[in-house]
Amino acid sequence: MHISDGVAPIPVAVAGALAALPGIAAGLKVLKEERIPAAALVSSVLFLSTLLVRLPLGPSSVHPLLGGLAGLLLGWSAMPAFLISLFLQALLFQFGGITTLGINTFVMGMPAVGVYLLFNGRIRRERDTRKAFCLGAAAGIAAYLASFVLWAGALLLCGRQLAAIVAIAFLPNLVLAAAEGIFTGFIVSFLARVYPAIFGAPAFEAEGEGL
Amino acid sequence: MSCTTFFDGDTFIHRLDPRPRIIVTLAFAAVTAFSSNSGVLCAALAAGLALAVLARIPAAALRRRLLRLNIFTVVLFVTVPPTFPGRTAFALFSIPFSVEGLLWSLSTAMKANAIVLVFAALMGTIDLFTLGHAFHHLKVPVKLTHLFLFTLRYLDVLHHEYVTLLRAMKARSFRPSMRLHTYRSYAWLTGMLLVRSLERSERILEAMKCRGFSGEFHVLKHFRFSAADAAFSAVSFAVLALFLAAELAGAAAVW
Amino acid sequence: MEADEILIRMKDVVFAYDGGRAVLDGASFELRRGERVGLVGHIGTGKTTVLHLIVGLLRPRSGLLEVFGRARSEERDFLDVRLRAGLLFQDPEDQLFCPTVIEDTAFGPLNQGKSREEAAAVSREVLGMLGLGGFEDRITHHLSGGEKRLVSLATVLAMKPDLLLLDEPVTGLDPESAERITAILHTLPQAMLIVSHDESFLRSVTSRSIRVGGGKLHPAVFD
Amino acid sequence: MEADEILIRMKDVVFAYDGGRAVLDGASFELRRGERVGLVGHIGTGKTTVLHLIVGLLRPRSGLLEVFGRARSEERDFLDVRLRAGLLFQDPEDQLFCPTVIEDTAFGPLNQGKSREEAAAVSREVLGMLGLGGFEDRITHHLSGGEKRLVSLATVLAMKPDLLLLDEPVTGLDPESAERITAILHTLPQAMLIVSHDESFLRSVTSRSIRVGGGKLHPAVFD
Repeated sequence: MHISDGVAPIPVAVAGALAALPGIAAGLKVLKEERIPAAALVSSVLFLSTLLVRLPLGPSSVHPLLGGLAGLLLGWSAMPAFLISLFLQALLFQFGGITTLGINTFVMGMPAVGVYLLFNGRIRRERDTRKAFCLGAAAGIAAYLASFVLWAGALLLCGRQLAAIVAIAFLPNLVLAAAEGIFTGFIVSFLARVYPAIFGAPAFEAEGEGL
Repeated sequence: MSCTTFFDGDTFIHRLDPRPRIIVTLAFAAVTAFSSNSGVLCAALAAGLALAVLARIPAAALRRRLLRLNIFTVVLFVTVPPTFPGRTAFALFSIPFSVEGLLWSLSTAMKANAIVLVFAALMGTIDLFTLGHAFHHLKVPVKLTHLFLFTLRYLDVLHHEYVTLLRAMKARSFRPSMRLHTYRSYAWLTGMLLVRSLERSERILEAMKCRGFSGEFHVLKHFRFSAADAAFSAVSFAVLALFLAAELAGAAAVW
Repeated sequence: MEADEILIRMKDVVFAYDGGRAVLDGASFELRRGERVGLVGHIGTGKTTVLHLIVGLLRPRSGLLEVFGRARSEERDFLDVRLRAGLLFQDPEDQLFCPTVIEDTAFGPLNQGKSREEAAAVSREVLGMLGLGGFEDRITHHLSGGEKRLVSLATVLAMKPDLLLLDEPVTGLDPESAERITAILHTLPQAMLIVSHDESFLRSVTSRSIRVGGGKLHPAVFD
Repeated sequence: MEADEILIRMKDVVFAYDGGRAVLDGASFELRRGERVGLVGHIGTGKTTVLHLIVGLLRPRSGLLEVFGRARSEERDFLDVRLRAGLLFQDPEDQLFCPTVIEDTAFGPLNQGKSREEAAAVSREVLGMLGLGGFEDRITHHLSGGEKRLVSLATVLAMKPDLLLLDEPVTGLDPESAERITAILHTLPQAMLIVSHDESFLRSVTSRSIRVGGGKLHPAVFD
């Protein structure tokens, strides 16, 4: 769910960057120096997983996006983490683009932060595997759908003529959201069982109340 | 396979200071994205191709990247012209394709390809760690630079862990199929890597503390802005100024 | 199956990692049903490589590889090998990825097409056999090094393999765990190919040894 | 400093990981200036724990810990210990976290308050001493296993420590790299505490060894 170079006219690209900037700044502000290695390693794994895991779906397979998981694990730091991973994707694999880096960071990062604000308190206390799965799945689906809405909105801002793409993408993305939810749910229930402290994004908050 | 490969080489582009290369890439992307003039777009595409050739980017790698990008372009050509208002160029299965829509798709495709070419030629030829250092010298916030450098530093280490675990799964007859078992197995694999990476990050922090870490990061690498860099920057900005002038002057003469 | 059926036949196998020089350069050996063979040699000589070649995690550049009586060269040839040959990795951390012990032991059987109940039953049986009864719901990640090694072995045995490929099964273990594993290996009926640099362990468990060195495989003589 | 100054004194130290049983349970030993002591014991007995206690990465439940002649118990007591005691981690990947070799070796000296020039100079000096001249701008994660271990050692030596704490410095290395590190250790003047399970290596480098087992530290006798 990226917007490529060339599609976004300059005003939209600039608006996207400006929209992403406060979130990125907030994410960096709450990230303490000594937590940088932890944030970096977690985002490395997320990056690798979105790149390498192919979830079989019908005759094809899909890559997970892991926005919801990024939010649960990284909190506000998901914004700079997505900025970096989208930059790497653009540089190494031509997914997304350089002029659209701001928009894409906003599209992927803000839902992650939203999920963090909505679910983090609950996930930290959740020890029941089944409920952890449901919370994870809800977080995964919510972030996925929110990213889809933001993506569609950004695309329509780029030009009305892109509405057909949004229309075509709508149904498949509902299915993809479900796959994303199941995958995220399993990861979250794994973590809740094996290493619940990981949802301390406490790790990535400043002392006291993050923001 | 390494996740942090780049287009290594020893052309004059590789020898340029990374900082002007980054700035020129960004400026080029901005100007190209702004352009709608057919002449400018053709020139931009030509410039991108020329730089890619000068940087000796392997043809196979370049083809792969352009192919990936242009799958999206094909989607544009199929979806945009039928819904774009304007004169009908032709009809396919009685769906009218508008001239304006085709031209818009074409110009978008040209912009995207030109930007990708320049991006690959100027920035794809910088080792990623050097790129991180260059960001530091371009005043990118220190925490962001170090987040970037740490992410890169452990990408291959974690990739190796991923491949090893997946291989062990394969040795136990794991074959992906559309079952919950597959989703669950991949999820556990990812979960395991997350747990281990967090534990590793704690050991890294311990190692940092043992060497007296007190919250400050240092960057030791420095670059020299040479005469060649000045020449490259001057020529690049002159060309971009020309693009802008042509765009502003000939805005009416689109296609 | 015949008693002296040849389970593994390697002939003039050449293998090199990408861009590196040949690790194996004309390696040949055979392993028959019921045999227990040690694989010795210095670090980096290709002992682990031999095990990975047998189950097709690596592919030879040239040479013949027959496993379970059939030549194997492509991925699909090895699918069936992996159902019947159990590979124990050197580092349990490379092998264990499920939340709990029973989920890890059931992973192989589930891949073999067993139902959840069957997979759970065979897991319990193997865990009991290894003295790990009661470990079913333990979080694998929190086990000690020795326990992880035993669980790794259980995940392999749960697939009821005809052939065991063991990579340093007792290295780094405390003597108690090492003895326990040695005793268990003595009771298992499978043919085994065991990589180890612990000669007294190999002498106790295997009937002969092969030395890997200079890209070749030779009968080994212990001092 | 006196010649027989006691660098480390541990007395009746008890340590347990959160919620686990005691790893060390009344452990005592001393290490004097100029001594080179080996630390042996099976996996999971607490060898690494001893090293981590000394630099304060872990804290004892009870008992006395004196390092460099002063009792240490709180985080700020250990800041000074860490600047003077060089801990070599078991996995070089954990220790080499900077992009390039020289940034890694200069990290410690910079934190000690040296200027960039001084830090670069001492880095170059140490790299040269370890035969790593010309490695300054190499990307650390592209190095071979042996080179990574050597660079890890360089990052520790660049801080000019009075005491070296080495965790399995030659494990997993090819014989050549292991010999190179052994030779280097012979030339270093510092007192050392070396965890290893390689007895011949320890015999060559250290003057005596301590065995960790049952939560205690005993003089070790090799067979």
